[in-house]
Amino acid sequence: MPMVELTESPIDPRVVEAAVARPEAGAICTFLGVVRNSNLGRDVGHLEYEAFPEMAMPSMVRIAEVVAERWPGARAAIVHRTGRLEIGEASVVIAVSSPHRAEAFEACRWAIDTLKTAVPIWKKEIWADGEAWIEGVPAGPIEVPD
Amino acid sequence: MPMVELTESPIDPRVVEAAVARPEAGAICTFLGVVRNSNLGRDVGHLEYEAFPEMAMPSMVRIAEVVAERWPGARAAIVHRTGRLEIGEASVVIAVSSPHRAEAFEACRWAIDTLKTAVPIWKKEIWADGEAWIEGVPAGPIEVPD
Amino acid sequence: MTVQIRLFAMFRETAGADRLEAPADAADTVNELWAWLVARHPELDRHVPAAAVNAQWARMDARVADGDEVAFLPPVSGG
Amino acid sequence: MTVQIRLFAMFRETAGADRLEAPADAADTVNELWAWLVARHPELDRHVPAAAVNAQWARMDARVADGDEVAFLPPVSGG
Repeated sequence: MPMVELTESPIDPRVVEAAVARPEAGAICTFLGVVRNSNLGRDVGHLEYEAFPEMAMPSMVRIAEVVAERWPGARAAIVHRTGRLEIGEASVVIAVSSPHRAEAFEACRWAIDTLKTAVPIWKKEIWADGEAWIEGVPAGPIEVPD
Repeated sequence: MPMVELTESPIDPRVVEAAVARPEAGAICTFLGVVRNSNLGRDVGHLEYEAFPEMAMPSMVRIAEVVAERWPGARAAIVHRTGRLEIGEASVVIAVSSPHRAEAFEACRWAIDTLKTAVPIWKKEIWADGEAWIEGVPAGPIEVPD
Repeated sequence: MTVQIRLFAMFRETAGADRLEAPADAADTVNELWAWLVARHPELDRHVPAAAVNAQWARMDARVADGDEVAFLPPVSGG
Repeated sequence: MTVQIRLFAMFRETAGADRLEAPADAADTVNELWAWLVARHPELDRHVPAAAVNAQWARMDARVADGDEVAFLPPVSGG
Protein backbone atom coordinates (compact mmCIF):
# COMPACT_ATOMS: atom_id res chain seq x y z
CA MET A 1 0.00 0.00 0.00
CA PRO A 2 1.36 3.41 -0.89
CA MET A 3 1.73 5.99 1.89
CA VAL A 4 -1.11 8.47 1.36
CA GLU A 5 -2.25 10.82 4.10
CA LEU A 6 -4.27 13.87 4.96
CA THR A 7 -2.95 15.50 8.11
CA GLU A 8 -3.48 18.59 10.22
CA SER A 9 0.11 18.39 11.49
CA PRO A 10 3.28 19.69 9.82
CA ILE A 11 4.55 17.28 7.16
CA ASP A 12 8.00 15.78 7.56
CA PRO A 13 9.35 15.34 4.00
CA ARG A 14 11.91 12.83 5.29
CA VAL A 15 9.14 10.46 6.31
CA VAL A 16 7.50 10.78 2.90
CA GLU A 17 10.82 10.18 1.15
CA ALA A 18 11.60 7.19 3.37
CA ALA A 19 8.25 5.65 2.42
CA VAL A 20 9.38 5.26 -1.20
CA ALA A 21 13.06 4.39 -0.65
CA ARG A 22 13.96 0.89 -1.86
CA PRO A 23 17.29 -0.83 -2.62
CA GLU A 24 16.47 -0.93 -6.34
CA ALA A 25 15.55 2.77 -6.56
CA GLY A 26 18.42 4.97 -7.71
CA ALA A 27 16.44 8.20 -7.81
CA ILE A 28 13.97 9.97 -5.55
CA CYS A 29 12.26 13.16 -6.67
CA THR A 30 10.44 15.00 -3.90
CA PHE A 31 8.10 17.92 -4.46
CA LEU A 32 7.15 20.36 -1.71
CA GLY A 33 4.32 22.80 -2.20
CA VAL A 34 5.08 25.66 0.16
CA VAL A 35 2.84 28.52 1.34
CA ARG A 36 4.10 31.69 -0.33
CA ASN A 37 3.98 35.16 1.17
CA SER A 38 2.18 36.58 -1.84
CA ASN A 39 -0.12 35.52 -4.65
CA LEU A 40 -1.32 37.51 -7.64
CA GLY A 41 0.22 40.61 -6.13
CA ARG A 42 -1.44 40.38 -2.71
CA ASP A 43 0.36 39.78 0.59
CA VAL A 44 -0.80 36.50 2.08
CA GLY A 45 -1.12 36.22 5.88
CA HIS A 46 -1.86 32.52 6.05
CA LEU A 47 -3.81 29.81 4.25
CA GLU A 48 -6.55 27.42 5.26
CA TYR A 49 -6.94 24.09 3.50
CA GLU A 50 -10.12 22.04 3.52
CA ALA A 51 -10.56 18.55 2.12
CA PHE A 52 -13.43 16.19 1.38
CA PRO A 53 -11.59 13.28 2.99
CA GLU A 54 -13.86 10.47 1.76
CA MET A 55 -13.01 11.47 -1.82
CA ALA A 56 -9.59 13.08 -1.41
CA MET A 57 -8.03 9.97 0.12
CA PRO A 58 -9.08 7.51 -2.61
CA SER A 59 -8.19 10.14 -5.21
CA MET A 60 -4.64 10.46 -3.86
CA VAL A 61 -4.35 6.68 -3.54
CA ARG A 62 -5.34 6.43 -7.19
CA ILE A 63 -2.61 8.91 -8.15
CA ALA A 64 -0.04 6.77 -6.34
CA GLU A 65 -1.37 3.63 -8.02
CA VAL A 66 -1.21 5.20 -11.47
CA VAL A 67 2.40 6.22 -10.85
CA ALA A 68 3.29 2.58 -10.13
CA GLU A 69 1.33 1.34 -13.18
CA ARG A 70 2.43 3.93 -15.68
CA TRP A 71 6.13 4.23 -14.74
CA PRO A 72 7.65 0.75 -14.27
CA GLY A 73 9.43 0.43 -10.95
CA ALA A 74 8.18 3.78 -9.66
CA ARG A 75 6.57 4.26 -6.24
CA ALA A 76 4.82 7.38 -4.91
CA ALA A 77 3.94 8.68 -1.46
CA ILE A 78 1.60 11.65 -1.03
CA VAL A 79 0.81 13.67 2.09
CA HIS A 80 -1.45 16.73 2.02
CA ARG A 81 -1.92 19.10 4.93
CA THR A 82 -5.29 20.54 5.99
CA GLY A 83 -6.28 23.31 8.39
CA ARG A 84 -4.32 26.49 9.00
CA LEU A 85 -0.89 26.84 7.37
CA GLU A 86 1.63 29.62 7.89
CA ILE A 87 4.01 31.10 5.29
CA GLY A 88 6.83 28.69 4.54
CA GLU A 89 4.98 25.56 5.65
CA ALA A 90 4.52 22.66 3.24
CA SER A 91 0.95 22.11 2.11
CA VAL A 92 1.79 18.99 0.14
CA VAL A 93 4.74 16.63 -0.16
CA ILE A 94 5.00 14.07 -2.95
CA ALA A 95 7.97 11.70 -3.18
CA VAL A 96 8.52 9.38 -6.13
CA SER A 97 11.29 6.79 -6.30
CA SER A 98 12.29 4.86 -9.40
CA PRO A 99 15.26 2.93 -10.75
CA HIS A 100 16.37 5.90 -12.88
CA ARG A 101 15.88 9.64 -12.58
CA ALA A 102 13.85 10.45 -15.70
CA GLU A 103 10.88 8.46 -14.43
CA ALA A 104 11.12 9.93 -10.92
CA PHE A 105 10.95 13.50 -12.25
CA GLU A 106 8.23 12.75 -14.78
CA ALA A 107 5.98 10.79 -12.40
CA CYS A 108 6.40 13.31 -9.57
CA ARG A 109 5.47 16.14 -11.91
CA TRP A 110 2.42 14.25 -13.16
CA ALA A 111 1.38 13.45 -9.58
CA ILE A 112 1.39 17.08 -8.38
CA ASP A 113 -0.23 18.35 -11.59
CA THR A 114 -2.96 15.75 -11.22
CA LEU A 115 -3.42 16.34 -7.50
CA LYS A 116 -4.01 20.03 -8.18
CA THR A 117 -6.73 19.34 -10.73
CA ALA A 118 -8.41 16.17 -9.49
CA VAL A 119 -8.33 15.91 -5.70
CA PRO A 120 -11.18 17.53 -3.70
CA ILE A 121 -9.12 19.95 -1.62
CA TRP A 122 -9.54 23.72 -1.43
CA LYS A 123 -7.46 26.60 -0.14
CA LYS A 124 -8.50 29.93 1.26
CA GLU A 125 -6.13 32.88 1.31
CA ILE A 126 -6.32 35.16 4.30
CA TRP A 127 -4.94 38.67 3.75
CA ALA A 128 -4.61 41.58 6.18
CA ASP A 129 -7.81 43.07 4.74
CA GLY A 130 -9.91 40.11 3.69
CA GLU A 131 -9.97 36.55 2.50
CA ALA A 132 -11.07 34.42 -0.43
CA TRP A 133 -11.39 30.81 -1.44
CA ILE A 134 -9.21 30.11 -4.44
CA GLU A 135 -11.18 28.80 -7.39
CA GLY A 136 -9.08 26.36 -9.32
CA VAL A 137 -10.32 23.88 -11.87
CA PRO A 138 -13.46 21.73 -12.05
CA ALA A 139 -12.44 18.39 -10.54
CA GLY A 140 -13.23 14.94 -11.85
CA PRO A 141 -11.92 11.39 -12.13
CA ILE A 142 -8.20 10.87 -12.63
CA GLU A 143 -7.12 10.04 -16.16
CA VAL A 144 -4.22 7.70 -16.74
CA PRO A 145 -1.53 9.40 -18.84
CA ASP A 146 -0.35 7.86 -22.13
CA MET B 1 26.08 32.45 -2.14
CA PRO B 2 24.41 29.16 -3.01
CA MET B 3 24.97 26.15 -0.72
CA VAL B 4 27.37 23.88 -2.60
CA GLU B 5 29.33 21.16 -0.84
CA LEU B 6 31.44 18.07 -1.25
CA THR B 7 31.25 15.93 1.87
CA GLU B 8 32.39 12.55 3.15
CA SER B 9 29.47 12.46 5.61
CA PRO B 10 25.88 11.34 4.98
CA ILE B 11 23.83 14.09 3.35
CA ASP B 12 20.73 15.39 5.11
CA PRO B 13 18.29 16.32 2.31
CA ARG B 14 16.30 18.57 4.66
CA VAL B 15 19.36 20.77 5.21
CA VAL B 16 19.77 21.09 1.45
CA GLU B 17 16.06 21.88 1.06
CA ALA B 18 16.19 24.43 3.89
CA ALA B 19 19.06 26.21 2.12
CA VAL B 20 16.76 27.16 -0.77
CA ALA B 21 13.52 27.80 1.16
CA ARG B 22 12.35 31.42 0.91
CA PRO B 23 9.01 33.13 1.66
CA GLU B 24 8.47 33.84 -2.03
CA ALA B 25 9.16 30.27 -3.14
CA GLY B 26 6.02 28.18 -3.54
CA ALA B 27 7.74 25.08 -4.83
CA ILE B 28 10.79 23.05 -3.90
CA CYS B 29 11.91 20.12 -6.04
CA THR B 30 14.53 17.92 -4.43
CA PHE B 31 16.44 15.18 -6.23
CA LEU B 32 18.23 12.38 -4.42
CA GLY B 33 20.63 10.13 -6.25
CA VAL B 34 20.68 6.91 -4.25
CA VAL B 35 23.10 3.98 -4.39
CA ARG B 36 21.22 1.07 -5.97
CA ASN B 37 21.77 -2.61 -5.19
CA SER B 38 22.35 -3.48 -8.82
CA ASN B 39 23.55 -1.91 -12.06
CA LEU B 40 23.56 -3.37 -15.56
CA GLY B 41 22.55 -6.71 -14.12
CA ARG B 42 25.32 -6.99 -11.50
CA ASP B 43 24.81 -6.95 -7.74
CA VAL B 44 26.53 -3.91 -6.25
CA GLY B 45 28.17 -4.23 -2.81
CA HIS B 46 29.03 -0.59 -2.33
CA LEU B 47 30.30 2.44 -4.25
CA GLU B 48 33.28 4.71 -3.91
CA TYR B 49 33.11 8.29 -5.16
CA GLU B 50 36.16 10.40 -5.93
CA ALA B 51 36.18 14.09 -6.83
CA PHE B 52 38.67 16.62 -8.16
CA PRO B 53 37.60 19.17 -5.56
CA GLU B 54 39.38 22.22 -7.04
CA MET B 55 37.29 21.77 -10.20
CA ALA B 56 34.20 20.00 -8.88
CA MET B 57 33.37 22.79 -6.43
CA PRO B 58 33.45 25.68 -8.94
CA SER B 59 31.64 23.48 -11.43
CA MET B 60 28.78 22.83 -8.98
CA VAL B 61 28.73 26.51 -7.99
CA ARG B 62 28.38 27.36 -11.67
CA ILE B 63 25.42 24.98 -11.99
CA ALA B 64 23.70 26.71 -9.06
CA GLU B 65 24.45 30.13 -10.60
CA VAL B 66 23.05 29.12 -13.98
CA VAL B 67 19.85 27.92 -12.29
CA ALA B 68 19.38 31.36 -10.74
CA GLU B 69 20.17 33.11 -14.04
CA ARG B 70 18.17 30.93 -16.38
CA TRP B 71 15.04 30.39 -14.25
CA PRO B 72 13.91 33.70 -12.74
CA GLY B 73 13.40 33.43 -9.00
CA ALA B 74 14.95 29.96 -8.78
CA ARG B 75 17.64 29.00 -6.26
CA ALA B 76 19.66 25.79 -6.14
CA ALA B 77 21.65 23.96 -3.48
CA ILE B 78 23.90 21.03 -4.37
CA VAL B 79 25.68 18.56 -2.08
CA HIS B 80 27.69 15.62 -3.42
CA ARG B 81 29.07 12.84 -1.29
CA THR B 82 32.55 11.34 -1.70
CA GLY B 83 34.24 8.26 -0.26
CA ARG B 84 32.53 4.96 0.48
CA LEU B 85 28.74 4.78 0.12
CA GLU B 86 26.50 1.87 1.04
CA ILE B 87 23.31 0.76 -0.75
CA GLY B 88 20.46 3.19 -0.06
CA GLU B 89 22.68 6.16 0.80
CA ALA B 90 22.35 9.41 -1.14
CA SER B 91 25.32 10.22 -3.36
CA VAL B 92 23.94 13.60 -4.39
CA VAL B 93 21.13 15.89 -3.26
CA ILE B 94 19.99 18.85 -5.34
CA ALA B 95 17.19 21.14 -4.13
CA VAL B 96 15.70 23.90 -6.28
CA SER B 97 13.13 26.39 -5.05
CA SER B 98 11.15 28.75 -7.24
CA PRO B 99 7.94 30.76 -7.14
CA HIS B 100 6.08 28.12 -9.17
CA ARG B 101 6.54 24.41 -9.66
CA ALA B 102 7.31 24.16 -13.38
CA GLU B 103 10.59 26.01 -12.95
CA ALA B 104 11.57 24.01 -9.86
CA PHE B 105 11.16 20.70 -11.70
CA GLU B 106 12.82 21.91 -14.87
CA ALA B 107 15.82 23.54 -13.18
CA CYS B 108 16.36 20.60 -10.81
CA ARG B 109 16.32 18.21 -13.75
CA TRP B 110 18.79 20.35 -15.67
CA ALA B 111 21.05 20.61 -12.62
CA ILE B 112 21.36 16.84 -12.08
CA ASP B 113 21.72 16.13 -15.81
CA THR B 114 24.48 18.73 -16.02
CA LEU B 115 26.19 17.57 -12.84
CA LYS B 116 26.41 14.05 -14.25
CA THR B 117 28.07 15.21 -17.46
CA ALA B 118 30.18 18.19 -16.41
CA VAL B 119 31.42 17.85 -12.84
CA PRO B 120 34.74 16.02 -12.26
CA ILE B 121 33.49 13.24 -9.99
CA TRP B 122 33.85 9.50 -10.56
CA LYS B 123 32.26 6.42 -9.09
CA LYS B 124 33.63 2.92 -8.70
CA GLU B 125 31.35 -0.07 -8.28
CA ILE B 126 32.51 -2.79 -5.93
CA TRP B 127 30.92 -6.20 -6.49
CA ALA B 128 31.37 -9.47 -4.62
CA ASP B 129 33.83 -10.63 -7.29
CA GLY B 130 35.51 -7.48 -8.54
CA GLU B 131 35.25 -3.77 -9.10
CA ALA B 132 35.32 -1.18 -11.85
CA TRP B 133 35.37 2.56 -12.34
CA ILE B 134 32.28 3.66 -14.22
CA GLU B 135 33.13 5.47 -17.43
CA GLY B 136 30.56 8.14 -18.09
CA VAL B 137 30.91 11.03 -20.48
CA PRO B 138 33.84 13.27 -21.41
CA ALA B 139 33.51 16.30 -19.14
CA GLY B 140 33.87 19.93 -20.10
CA PRO B 141 32.67 23.44 -19.31
CA ILE B 142 29.01 23.93 -18.40
CA GLU B 143 26.81 25.27 -21.15
CA VAL B 144 23.95 27.61 -20.28
CA PRO B 145 20.64 26.18 -21.54
CA ASP B 146 18.41 28.17 -23.93
CA MET C 1 -36.87 9.47 3.23
CA THR C 2 -34.15 12.04 2.60
CA VAL C 3 -31.06 12.91 0.58
CA GLN C 4 -27.98 14.23 2.36
CA ILE C 5 -26.17 17.18 0.81
CA ARG C 6 -22.55 17.94 1.63
CA LEU C 7 -20.91 21.26 0.90
CA PHE C 8 -17.27 22.30 1.05
CA ALA C 9 -15.13 25.42 1.08
CA MET C 10 -16.81 28.32 -0.72
CA PHE C 11 -20.12 26.47 -1.05
CA ARG C 12 -20.09 25.58 2.64
CA GLU C 13 -19.44 29.16 3.67
CA THR C 14 -21.94 30.58 1.20
CA ALA C 15 -24.70 28.26 2.39
CA GLY C 16 -23.62 28.50 6.01
CA ALA C 17 -23.73 24.73 6.44
CA ASP C 18 -21.57 21.74 5.59
CA ARG C 19 -24.52 19.30 5.62
CA LEU C 20 -28.12 19.76 4.57
CA GLU C 21 -31.02 17.38 4.27
CA ALA C 22 -33.42 17.42 1.33
CA PRO C 23 -36.63 15.44 1.15
CA ALA C 24 -36.19 12.50 -1.17
CA ASP C 25 -38.85 13.89 -3.50
CA ALA C 26 -37.04 17.21 -3.85
CA ALA C 27 -35.06 16.00 -6.87
CA ASP C 28 -34.74 13.07 -9.24
CA THR C 29 -31.28 14.09 -10.45
CA VAL C 30 -28.15 15.75 -9.13
CA ASN C 31 -28.98 18.77 -11.25
CA GLU C 32 -32.45 19.09 -9.77
CA LEU C 33 -30.99 18.78 -6.29
CA TRP C 34 -28.60 21.65 -7.07
CA ALA C 35 -31.59 23.70 -8.25
CA TRP C 36 -33.38 22.85 -4.98
CA LEU C 37 -30.30 24.03 -3.07
CA VAL C 38 -29.94 27.23 -5.12
CA ALA C 39 -33.59 28.05 -4.48
CA ARG C 40 -32.76 28.08 -0.77
CA HIS C 41 -29.33 29.73 -1.16
CA PRO C 42 -29.55 31.99 -4.21
CA GLU C 43 -25.95 33.20 -3.64
CA LEU C 44 -24.85 29.78 -4.98
CA ASP C 45 -26.47 30.45 -8.34
CA ARG C 46 -23.39 31.95 -9.97
CA HIS C 47 -21.33 28.81 -9.29
CA VAL C 48 -20.90 25.68 -11.39
CA PRO C 49 -20.37 22.67 -9.16
CA ALA C 50 -18.82 19.31 -9.74
CA ALA C 51 -20.80 16.57 -8.04
CA ALA C 52 -20.31 13.26 -6.31
CA VAL C 53 -22.91 10.73 -5.20
CA ASN C 54 -21.87 8.59 -2.25
CA ALA C 55 -18.29 9.84 -2.68
CA GLN C 56 -18.12 8.81 -6.35
CA TRP C 57 -17.82 11.35 -9.14
CA ALA C 58 -21.21 11.83 -10.80
CA ARG C 59 -22.59 13.73 -13.77
CA MET C 60 -25.15 16.42 -13.15
CA ASP C 61 -27.79 14.25 -14.84
CA ALA C 62 -27.10 11.29 -12.55
CA ARG C 63 -30.16 10.04 -10.67
CA VAL C 64 -30.51 10.60 -6.95
CA ALA C 65 -32.14 7.98 -4.73
CA ASP C 66 -33.45 8.00 -1.21
CA GLY C 67 -30.55 7.76 1.26
CA ASP C 68 -27.91 9.04 -1.17
CA GLU C 69 -25.27 11.49 -0.06
CA VAL C 70 -24.68 14.12 -2.74
CA ALA C 71 -21.63 16.37 -2.52
CA PHE C 72 -21.34 19.62 -4.48
CA LEU C 73 -17.72 20.60 -5.05
CA PRO C 74 -16.34 24.00 -6.05
CA PRO C 75 -13.39 24.02 -8.47
CA VAL C 76 -10.52 22.45 -6.53
CA SER C 77 -7.40 24.36 -5.46
CA GLY C 78 -5.30 21.96 -3.40
CA GLY C 79 -1.56 21.47 -3.67
CA MET D 1 61.42 23.72 -13.63
CA THR D 2 58.63 21.18 -13.67
CA VAL D 3 55.00 20.52 -14.60
CA GLN D 4 52.71 18.85 -12.08
CA ILE D 5 50.39 16.11 -13.33
CA ARG D 6 47.26 15.11 -11.41
CA LEU D 7 45.37 11.90 -12.03
CA PHE D 8 41.99 10.73 -10.77
CA ALA D 9 39.91 7.60 -10.47
CA MET D 10 40.74 5.06 -13.19
CA PHE D 11 43.79 7.05 -14.38
CA ARG D 12 45.09 7.33 -10.83
CA GLU D 13 44.73 3.62 -10.20
CA THR D 14 46.17 2.69 -13.58
CA ALA D 15 49.23 4.87 -13.10
CA GLY D 16 49.48 4.02 -9.41
CA ALA D 17 49.86 7.68 -8.48
CA ASP D 18 47.63 10.72 -8.02
CA ARG D 19 50.45 13.20 -8.65
CA LEU D 20 53.45 13.04 -10.95
CA GLU D 21 56.13 15.52 -11.88
CA ALA D 22 57.34 16.01 -15.44
CA PRO D 23 60.35 18.10 -16.43
CA ALA D 24 59.19 21.37 -17.96
CA ASP D 25 60.82 20.44 -21.26
CA ALA D 26 58.90 17.15 -21.47
CA ALA D 27 56.03 18.75 -23.36
CA ASP D 28 54.99 22.01 -25.00
CA THR D 29 51.29 21.09 -25.04
CA VAL D 30 48.78 19.13 -22.98
CA ASN D 31 48.73 16.51 -25.70
CA GLU D 32 52.47 16.08 -25.60
CA LEU D 33 52.35 15.79 -21.83
CA TRP D 34 49.75 13.00 -22.15
CA ALA D 35 52.08 11.24 -24.62
CA TRP D 36 54.93 11.63 -22.11
CA LEU D 37 52.69 10.07 -19.44
CA VAL D 38 51.53 7.23 -21.69
CA ALA D 39 55.17 6.44 -22.54
CA ARG D 40 55.69 5.80 -18.84
CA HIS D 41 52.29 4.13 -18.23
CA PRO D 42 51.35 2.36 -21.47
CA GLU D 43 48.14 0.98 -19.86
CA LEU D 44 46.76 4.53 -20.18
CA ASP D 45 47.08 4.44 -23.95
CA ARG D 46 43.56 3.15 -24.63
CA HIS D 47 41.97 6.08 -22.79
CA VAL D 48 40.93 9.48 -24.06
CA PRO D 49 41.31 12.09 -21.35
CA ALA D 50 39.73 15.44 -20.81
CA ALA D 51 42.26 17.95 -19.51
CA ALA D 52 42.51 20.93 -17.23
CA VAL D 53 45.39 23.33 -16.72
CA ASN D 54 45.52 24.93 -13.30
CA ALA D 55 41.98 23.65 -12.62
CA GLN D 56 40.57 25.25 -15.78
CA TRP D 57 39.23 23.19 -18.66
CA ALA D 58 41.80 23.08 -21.46
CA ARG D 59 41.99 21.71 -24.98
CA MET D 60 44.54 19.02 -25.75
CA ASP D 61 46.46 21.50 -27.88
CA ALA D 62 46.73 24.06 -25.07
CA ARG D 63 50.28 25.11 -24.21
CA VAL D 64 51.90 23.98 -20.99
CA ALA D 65 54.26 26.27 -19.10
CA ASP D 66 56.72 25.74 -16.33
CA GLY D 67 54.92 25.49 -13.00
CA ASP D 68 51.55 24.52 -14.48
CA GLU D 69 49.40 21.84 -12.91
CA VAL D 70 47.82 19.65 -15.59
CA ALA D 71 44.99 17.29 -14.67
CA PHE D 72 43.93 14.40 -16.89
CA LEU D 73 40.33 13.39 -16.29
CA PRO D 74 38.56 10.16 -17.27
CA PRO D 75 34.96 10.42 -18.46
CA VAL D 76 32.99 11.58 -15.41
CA SER D 77 30.40 9.46 -13.63
CA GLY D 78 29.24 11.43 -10.61
CA GLY D 79 25.69 11.87 -9.47
